[in-house]
Order: sequence, then structure tokens, then C-alpha cells
Amino acid sequence: MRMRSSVVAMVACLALPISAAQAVELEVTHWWTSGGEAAAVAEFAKAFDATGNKWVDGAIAGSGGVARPIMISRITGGDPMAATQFNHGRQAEELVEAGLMRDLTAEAKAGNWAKLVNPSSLLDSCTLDGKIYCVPVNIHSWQWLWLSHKAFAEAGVPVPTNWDEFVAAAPALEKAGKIPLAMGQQSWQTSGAFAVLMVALAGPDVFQKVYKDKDAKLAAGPEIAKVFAAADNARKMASQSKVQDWNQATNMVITGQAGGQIMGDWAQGEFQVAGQVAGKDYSCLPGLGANEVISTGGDAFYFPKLDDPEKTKAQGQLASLMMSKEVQVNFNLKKGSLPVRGDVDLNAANDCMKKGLAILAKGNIISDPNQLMTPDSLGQINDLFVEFFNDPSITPQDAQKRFAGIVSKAE
Amino acid sequence: MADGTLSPAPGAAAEPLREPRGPKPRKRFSRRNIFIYGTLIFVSAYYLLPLYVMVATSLKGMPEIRIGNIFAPPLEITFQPWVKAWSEACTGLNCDGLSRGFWNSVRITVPSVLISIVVASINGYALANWRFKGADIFFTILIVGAFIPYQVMIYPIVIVLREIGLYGSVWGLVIVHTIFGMPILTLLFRNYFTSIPEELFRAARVDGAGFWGIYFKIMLPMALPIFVVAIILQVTGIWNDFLFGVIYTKPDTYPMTVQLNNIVNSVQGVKEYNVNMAATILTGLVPLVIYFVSGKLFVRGIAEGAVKG
Amino acid sequence: MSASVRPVQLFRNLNAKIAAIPMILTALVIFVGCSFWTIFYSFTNSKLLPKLKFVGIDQYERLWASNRWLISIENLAIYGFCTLVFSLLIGFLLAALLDQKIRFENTFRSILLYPFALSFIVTGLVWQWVLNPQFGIQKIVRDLGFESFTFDPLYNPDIVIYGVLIAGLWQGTGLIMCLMLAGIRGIDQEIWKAARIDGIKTWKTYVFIVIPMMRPIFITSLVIIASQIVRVYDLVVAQTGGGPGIASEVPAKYVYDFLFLNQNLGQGFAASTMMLVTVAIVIVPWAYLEFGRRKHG
Amino acid sequence: MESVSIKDVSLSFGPIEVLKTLNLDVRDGEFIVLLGPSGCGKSTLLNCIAGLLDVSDGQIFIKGKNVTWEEPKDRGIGMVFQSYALYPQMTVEGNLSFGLKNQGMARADIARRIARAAEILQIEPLLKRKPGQLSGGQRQRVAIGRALVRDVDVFLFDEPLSNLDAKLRSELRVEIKRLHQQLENTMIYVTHDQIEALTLADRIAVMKSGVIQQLDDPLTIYNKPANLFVAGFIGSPSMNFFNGRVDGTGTSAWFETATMRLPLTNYRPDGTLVPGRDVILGVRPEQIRINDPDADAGLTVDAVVDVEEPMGADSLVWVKVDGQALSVRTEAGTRFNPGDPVKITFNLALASIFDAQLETRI
Repeated sequence: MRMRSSVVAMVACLALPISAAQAVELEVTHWWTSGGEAAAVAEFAKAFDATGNKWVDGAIAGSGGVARPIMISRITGGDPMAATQFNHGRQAEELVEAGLMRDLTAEAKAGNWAKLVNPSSLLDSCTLDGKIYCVPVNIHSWQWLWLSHKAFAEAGVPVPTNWDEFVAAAPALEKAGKIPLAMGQQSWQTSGAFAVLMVALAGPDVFQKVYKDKDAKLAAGPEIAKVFAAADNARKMASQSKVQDWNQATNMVITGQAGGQIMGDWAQGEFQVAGQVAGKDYSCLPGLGANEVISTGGDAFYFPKLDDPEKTKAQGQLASLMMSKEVQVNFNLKKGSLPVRGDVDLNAANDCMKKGLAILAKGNIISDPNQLMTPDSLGQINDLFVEFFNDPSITPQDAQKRFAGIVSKAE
Repeated sequence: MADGTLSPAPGAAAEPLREPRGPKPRKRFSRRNIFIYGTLIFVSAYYLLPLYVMVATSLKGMPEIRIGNIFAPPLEITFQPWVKAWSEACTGLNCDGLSRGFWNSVRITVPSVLISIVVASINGYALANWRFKGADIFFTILIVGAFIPYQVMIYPIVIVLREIGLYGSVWGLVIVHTIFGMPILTLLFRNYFTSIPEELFRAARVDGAGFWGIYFKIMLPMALPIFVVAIILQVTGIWNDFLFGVIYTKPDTYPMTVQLNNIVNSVQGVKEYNVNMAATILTGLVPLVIYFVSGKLFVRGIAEGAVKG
Repeated sequence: MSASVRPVQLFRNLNAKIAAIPMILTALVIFVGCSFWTIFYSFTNSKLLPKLKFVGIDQYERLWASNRWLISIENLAIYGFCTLVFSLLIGFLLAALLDQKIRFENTFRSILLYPFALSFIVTGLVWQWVLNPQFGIQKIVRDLGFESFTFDPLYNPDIVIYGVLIAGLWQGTGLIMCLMLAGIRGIDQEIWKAARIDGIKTWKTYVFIVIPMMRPIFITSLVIIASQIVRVYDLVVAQTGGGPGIASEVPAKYVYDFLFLNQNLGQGFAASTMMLVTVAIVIVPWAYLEFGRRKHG
Repeated sequence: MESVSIKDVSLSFGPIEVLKTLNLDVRDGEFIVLLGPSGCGKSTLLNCIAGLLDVSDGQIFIKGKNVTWEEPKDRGIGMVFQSYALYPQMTVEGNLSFGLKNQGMARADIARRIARAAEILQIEPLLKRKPGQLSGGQRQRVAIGRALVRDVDVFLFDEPLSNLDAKLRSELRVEIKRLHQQLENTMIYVTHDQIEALTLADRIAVMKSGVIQQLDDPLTIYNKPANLFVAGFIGSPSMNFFNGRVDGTGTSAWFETATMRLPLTNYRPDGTLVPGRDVILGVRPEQIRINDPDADAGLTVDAVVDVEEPMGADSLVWVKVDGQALSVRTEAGTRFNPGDPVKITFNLALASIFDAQLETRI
């Protein structure tokens, strides 16, 4: 505890030679409102307040889909917040191009981000014309299957170690009155799960070709057909899952009502808040136990241009702070995500995070769909999968055809 | 009330041979009454059901909610969810519940209601009594505007507000509410002022009163019923607004509905239905109270204003 | 005696014109200006920010090829038609019932009217709970012993829009009922006397005499209902979020999602334009006939 | 000198011409009644004079001043409306003083004016009441008072008695006449009630379709209607009309129908009676006598009684001559039964003959 505050103080001194007697209020918007998320963001706030400034929390509930329109309206409306969350990738691309965002190159140079940030692709997402416009704060990998020990124990089958075993165990779960696969109704969850299935069953290369290179022919081909067949399976297993939010679905896994959930590592925060222990109460299978990879999605903070020089200075402080070692550790432990710095030591991390870190260290990484496709294309994919998962009359073949169509038109 | 409609007439049916005399006998349980009251009670049950569910659930503890169904009355009444919804529920780092949003809503609603009604009543008055060339065209546009989905207008209005430098301020939001309240309110006021005898207006002109003189001294005092309707419509409309509140304000000025959405959608662990219900009721309380208190005035105002057209 | 000069037209009635400036600005800048702005940019491929890169009617082609848009339109048509019919029907029937010189009229009226005080967000949430098969109506009926009873409109893509309709009607019919009641009460009592002496049945009097006399009320109701229908958004978002799947999507949500969520302004504007055009085709001729003509005494 | 002068005024709403190049001069202190059926433009004309409607063309002068584009308040007029148009939220006193306050008149002067008007109209006890608490007659008195306090040269009345019952109407009619005699103001009075017109007016302007048909004193209008419309409109029951032809000229002219031949010896034509011309003969019910022993045989024809309407002071007998119904006013007392054969005699000295084509009086 003591050590952390001293580090914070040190960082503050580095970033702010002038005294912080005058508290500058920075409004920071984000959509981290679930239990684990709120605890994590509190770490940022605590650290920033310790510099003598004030973090004004602008949480907007209801996932990024609700929050992003508000953030974008604020920025384009000429009344921007001081800092705002976006996902790694292309969500803020045009705002940066339009010159609405503050240039963080100076802070990045001072903090030697180019060297520290691992994988470096994260910083690439923040870079336009050689200038850096955002601070990546964490890595969130979608590539996980979360399994409830309780559910499998009650169904009388061993906890599976990969997707195929999971599928095989589904009838037993159903027999025990469990929902095999928990799945929230929001569209991003279904399309996300599909991408995970693709990486796990068709391999990272195929995924990269489809999402990054927009290879429509491949998307229409037999490898992807296999993925769609698996998605069809997942659809059946999740047909009784009638919750909206991802964390409600996670809660079903925590309470043993559902066998498992394909969800990003942010779900870990929920297990942690519920007091569950990895390996004992629940298991996590990276890459569905098939292709162990980490996708480098996650969150980054952007700093809209402000007129007030005091605030602009404070923005720089906050940016540096978010990248600092200590804050990275504290934040990511709470959030259940992986730090963006390669040089931090996460002793406190639990089993699952350690698994992730190990994969990261090996360099088995792929990009997140958000980094590869525009929100427009992803939106169409979301629509497709939420429809697919809810309407059993859509055959996997039809869905694949439409998927290939979207890929062919993607930019 | 229907005096005597339901008064019993004992014996009336038992003596069929007697010549009719005295008050006409009426049966309490005539088929007609059974049908009317039966239907009304059934319909009322349908209308009251959600309110009952809200109140009952908000008074239950979480364990009880998990076991029982939502229609069961609370076994152990607890006000904890209400306290939590009002002052403790969290969104992100802010754990002050709805209380903050309440005052923001007041600060937004009061000027918005006042300004939108003033503007619309003057519009309606000008359209009803001082028609000028082209006025009808503008009014037609306004009415058509009532059908334009808000979503279509959000983006351009962000730009307009940015250009006049009011984006993000309460005044920007007041303007937005004034604009979107204008079509229906103007229609209401125009109809009302049209229904006031034209001769009154002419008499006032002969008496030398001008545009504003007639408005303030003659029309305004006569238009109280329609003002009540307008106030009720606007208070509920603006208080209940979510879309504009979330787009055109900042977190520290978020109205109550936005806070409600945040609380309901901020699932930290399990969904706390009781807190959500309490928050929902709290948010709806202001318009509900207004309706129950002024329901009669509202109906009368509608009868006098909206009917004529 | 010389003829006095005819004053400049612009300054006649000047105060009224000054007073109407907010209305004129709203009509021209917001309703006309912004609409044309929207139409204009619907021919571009603007993404997050409006840009003048014209792509012809690409956005429209994509719009009409989109399954989600087609479902949205279909939903709006069903929802709109049913809302219109049932609001007027139920509103009128309830008003006619309340008009029967009954006891506790005020109480009944307040009960029927109170949902109108609640926002669509609240309405959507409450009905989401009530219709939830795991603890709502379906559960109590099953607990009563009807094990096979199924009533889960919000989870059945085929009927989800009717689930939304139930909530929408619950919220909106009270006001229509109030309007209708005011209309019925506004009718000359002598009409009733005449009908009674002629021996016309009560329901026939309502249908053939009262309803035709209530034209203005029906118009006001129609304006209110129809303007709500086109805008239906909050209710769907709060109640179903467009689900299950995309089965309860509506055009306004499509517009919103594309403008802000998917960062494709061009597509959102194209959808907006289609909504505008539809509204214009239906409403403008009517509005002009109803309000545009000068009526002379 | 003219008090009100209307020069070539026309008014149209789009394609509909409500007033057609209309001229009217009202003398100082004159009581003019604008009379006509509804939709004839009489109220429109009054509103134009008041300045409540803008004319499309022409000029309006009041007291020699061109007021065509003046505001109503600056025209020196007072106006009384059919529906009284009292401001419901103000007391009677407030109603009376509203216009004066708008002029910025001193308080004491206002009080003096109100006291005078209240005295003239005998509404002193009502001053503190609100219009809702007054009877129809009282309200109209207050409405007149509102015009009175303005102390103007020209009073405009827009069907002021139409909303009152028959008894009150005749009472107030007398009162308005007395008021005019007392004040000697110019008054322009719109009505569709010919009794009001005949009793009140110095001159009546009979209007139809935006055109003044005849402007004359009441007796002339009644006895020498300028055209068929005026003849038919004035008088209750209506004038009896016969279609026929002129035969002969001058004092030896005859009026001829298929079954009737009446000498026009006593008739004083406005123009000349052209032989062979198709004309319409109009005779008022009181210019026909029934079974008059002294009757001139040449002016007498046979008829059959159809219906009798006793009216107290006199009675109206509807008879049929060759299938055509006509009304005859007789003294009360004689009773007729349906089917009685009678002889009727025309007094053609007070009859009118109209050109059948032009419908104007000859």
C-alpha cells in the first residue's frame, strides 16, 4: 500500500514539475460499470486523485454500444470530456483524422512507450502519421471458455479440457437441468463467440485472412463451414439461455446453472467479485483448449483536444499515469485483463491470468476484430450472428453465405 | 356520480301486478352493470398489474425474489432497496443513486417546461388570431415535424447546437425540448385559441389592445385549462426523456432517467431487481404524483382544448 | 382626400411575425433544414463524421438488401397498424364505458391514465419483467397447475412485436381514452335525447351518431398516436433490445444504431431519409388539407 | 358632411369576392342599417369599416380621414358584437375601462366616463360583477357601454340583438333607438332582422352578394323596393308576386295574366311601362282586401280560402287564386274557414311592378 502511493507520487512528480496545488478536474467517460470493472477503474481514479487532480467519473452504463454514441456526440458537438475510453482499434479513427484528439507523442516519448508496450501492435492502433493519440491500458482476450465446476459435478461428468469434450458433455448437462452454454442476447456477444470458434477450430491464420485481409472466398469455403457447424451446435446448447447482459450469463456459470460461457477475460472479474477461485470453482480454457492464443483487444484512452491549458497538462499526466507500472498492475489485477507493459510482474495474478501471460510471452497473439474491421462491418456481423443464434430457421449455410457477403464488402 | 342509479328498490320485482308508480326500479346487479363494472375491473387489473409488481418487488429482499414469483406479495417488507436506489446505487465510481439525477431533472424540467409552453402558446395565439401570409405553411411543416423520428434529428442538431455554442449546456437541452415540444403544443394552443370566440379578439382590437396586450390581458387568463394540459404533458414528457438527456448533457448534469438507466444496466454481480424496481418507481414518481393530483384538471383541460379543432 | 399609402406587406402584423420567429426558425432550420441535410448526406459514404464523398444510391441499395431493415419495416407496420386500431378502439370503448354514469369514475380514470405518466423506458422494463417466462405471467399460470402453459412473447421471435405492443398499448391508451371521453362528453346532450326517443340502441348511437361527430377528437388522437408510432424506440430498447435476435428491431433503432454504433452515418442517413419520405408521403397531403388551407369566415 | 365614406371597397378571399366595388356614404348622426341574408357581406363590410379586416381595394374614410390602413383603435369607432364579446375574466367595470386604459387615459377620467355610461345604460349596480353573472340583456347593455365609454363618433353594431329572446330584443331595440336620439352619433348597424332595420334605421342598405341593392329610408324601401330581391326580402310575410305582361301604355296600361286583367291606372311607375313586356307584379298582403263591399270590380278577383293565421291584432289569410297561394292581411274578427270562396281586391297604388328580366322596379 505504502509503496504504491510513493510510486504514484513519483510519477506525479515526473509528469508535473509544477506543484499540483490547483486541483484540475478531468471528466473521464467509460462504460465500465459492472462490479469488477468499477473496482478496476477506481484504481485509475485513486491514482489520479493522488496527483492532486480530480477524476470526475462519467460512467455510462449498458455496454459500449450505449456509451460510444454519447461520447462521439460530445466530441463532435464541441463539448468534449477530458478523456474517454474506446476499444483498441478503429472506433476513434475518424475522430483522430479530424484533428479532434490530443497528440500524446511527447508523453509517449518521455515514457518510452514504444519499447514498453507489448505487443507493439497495440501502439500501432494508436498511431496515425507517426503520432500517438491514445494510451492502451489493457489487453483483453476474447479467446476463453469459462467452465463451472459445480455444474459439471452435478451433471456427473468431468470438467472438459477442450471444445469437443464440452460439446460431448452437453447432453449430460441438459439432463441435469443445466444450460450447457450461457450466452447473453446482445449481438456483440454472439459474434464474438463466433470469432473465438473460428480461431479455435480453423486456426489463427484463417481468422487473420478473413478478418484482416477480408478474404471472401475463404469465408465462403469449407474451413469456415466447419466453424458455422460448430456455431450451429453452440446455438443449440445456448437455446435456453435468456439473459441480456454478458455478466448475467457469467453469473449463470458462477452459480452453476450453466456449464460454460465463451467470453473474454473480463468475465474473470466477475468470478473474482463472487469470491471464486480459478482451478477450484471454475476453469478457463484459452482458445477453447484448441489453439491457445490471446487476442489483443482491449481498451485504450483517448484525450480530446481541450482549450484549457491546465486541463491539457493534466491530460498528459493522466496518460502517463495510466501507462505507469504500478497503475497497470493494480488496474489489470482488478479488471482481470493483461497489462500492456511487458515488464510488469503479476505475482498476484491468478491461474487464468498466468495462463494468459504465458501465452502472451510466447507471442501467440492475434488481433482483435475491433482492430481489423470497421465498426460498420462489425455491426453487420453482429446483426448476422444475433439473428443466427436466435432464429433456428437460419441454416448454417445461409448464414455463411451472408457472412461471406459482408466480408467481401468490408473495408 | 349517478345519483340513484344503483339504489336498491326492494320489492319492486316481487309485485309485478302493481301499477307502475314511484321511482323507476333499478336493479343493482343488472346485466348491464355486471358487464360494465366487470369489464372495468378486469381492465383496471391489467393496468394496475405492472404497478403492483413494481411496488411488491421493490419491498422484497433479494433472497425472497429468487424463490418467489413476481406476483407474490412481500413476506418481509424492507425499505432497503428504496434507500439504496435513492442514495447508494452505483454507476461506475459514483455511488449516490438517483438523488443527484433528481435535482438535475428538476433543473432541466423547470426551464424547459416554462420556455416551451411560453413559445408554443404564443405560436398558437399568433396562428389562431394573427394569421399572416405563410403562417399556415410553417404550421404545416411543424405538424409534419411531429412525425419525424427524433433519431433523424439528433446528429444535425448536435451540429446546430455546436455552431451556436450551446452544446452540452442545460440551455441547449432546453432549446431541444422546446423544439420537439413545439408541434403538439402549438397544435393544442392553436385549437384552443381558435375556439375562443373571434369577436372577443375583435372587441379587444377595437379597444386598442395590440398583439401582446390581447395575449396577456385577454387570452392568457382565459387559457388556464389548456395551460394545465400543456404543463402536465411537458412535465411528464421532459421528465421522462432519456434520449436527449443522454446525448445533450454531461454526466454531472444527467437527468434522473439516465441515472435510472445506468443503475438498471449496471449489473454488479446479480441483478438487484428490488433496487431496480424502487429506482423505477422513484423516477416515475414526479409525473405520477402530478397525474394523480391534477387528473381532473387534465381531463377538463383536454375537454376544453383538444376537443375543438 | 388622398388615398393613404398601402403599408409594406412585410411590416403588417409585425408583432405576430416577431412572435412567430421561434416557430419559423424551428420549421425552417430544424425540420426542413436538418431534413435536407440528412437527405443530402445520405448520398455520401460518411462514416463517423459527415464527409462529402458521394456514392450515389449505394447506401439505399445496401439498406434495402439488409435483412434487418426489412424486419424493422415489417415490425413497424405491424406495430403501427395494431397500435392505431387498438388505441382508438380500446380508448373509445373504455371511454364509452366510463361515460355510463358509473360510480368511482375518477378512480377508474386515474387507473387507466397513470401509465401515461411513465416513460417508455420504465414501461419497457416493467413489461420485460412481467412477461419474463422464468418469473412472470407464464410462471404463475404454470404454478397454478397448467404445466404446458406457454406465454413468452419476448422470447419468441414470431410474436415478440406483439409483446412490445402489449406494453405500448398499456402506456398509451389511457390518454386516448381521456381524449375520447372528453369528446363524448362534448357532444350535445340533445343528440342523446333524440336518439333515445327514436329508440336507437345505445351502441348504435355511439357508432352511427357519436363517432362521426367526434371527428376532431379522432384527428387529435391520430396525430398523437401516429407521431408516437414512428418514433417507437425507447420502448423496444428497454423491453427487448431489438431481440430475440433482430426480431423486434424497428426503423428508429436501425437509424440510431447505424449513426452512432456502427459509425456509418451514410447508412443511417439513408434509413432516416426513407423514414422521412414515408412520413412525407402519408402526412404532408393530410396535414396540408387539415391545417394548410386558410379557412374563411 | 359624411361621417363614414366607403369608396370602391372590394374584398376577396382568393377567388371568392365578398365585397364588390362597394360605395356607401353615411351622413353625420345618421343611423344606417346594413340588412341582408346571411353571407351577403354585411358583417364583412362592418369589419372592414372597423379595421378588423383588410380590404383588397378601395378606401374608407371616417370623419374625412382616410383610415383604410389604420388600426381599429385609431379609427374613432366603438363596436358591439353579437356574442357580446365581454372579457370573461374582468368585471363589468374592467370591461368598460379596458379600452380607455389602453389609451392611457387618466384614472379619474376613466371613472367619469364609466359613471356616465353606466348611468345612461342603467348598469350601475352591475359594475362589480363578472359577465358570467349577468343575464343576456345585461351583457348586451355592458357591451354597448363598452362602445359608449370610448366617446367615439361612429358606433358599429354587429347583429347585437340576435342572441336575445324576442321580448328582450324588442326592449333593447327601443333602448338603442333612444340612445341614438340622445347621443346623435353615427351608427352603423348590421342585422338580418327586417323589423330591427325598419324600426331603427334612418336609412337601410339592403345587401346581397356583396352589393348594396338599395339604400333608402325604411318607408321607401318597404313601399318602393328597387328590385325583386329587396321586395321579396323585406316584409313578413313576403310580398305576393304574379307573373304577367303589360298591355297598353300610360294611364291606360293593364297588367295581364292568363286569367287576370288588372288596370294600372293608380300605379305610379318609376320608368315607362312598355306594352308586351313580361313583368312581375308585387302586392303586399296589406294592400289586398277580402270581400270589400266598396271594392272596385276591375281590381277584384275570385279566390278560395286555404289557411287562416290569427295574429291577435290582425290575421293573415292564405288564399288561392288559380292555384297560386297569396297572403292577405285582414283585420281580426272576421273568421274564414278553409274552402270559403272569397273576393279579393288589389290596391295597385302601393304595388310594385318589376321587369321580369332585369328584376328592377318599373
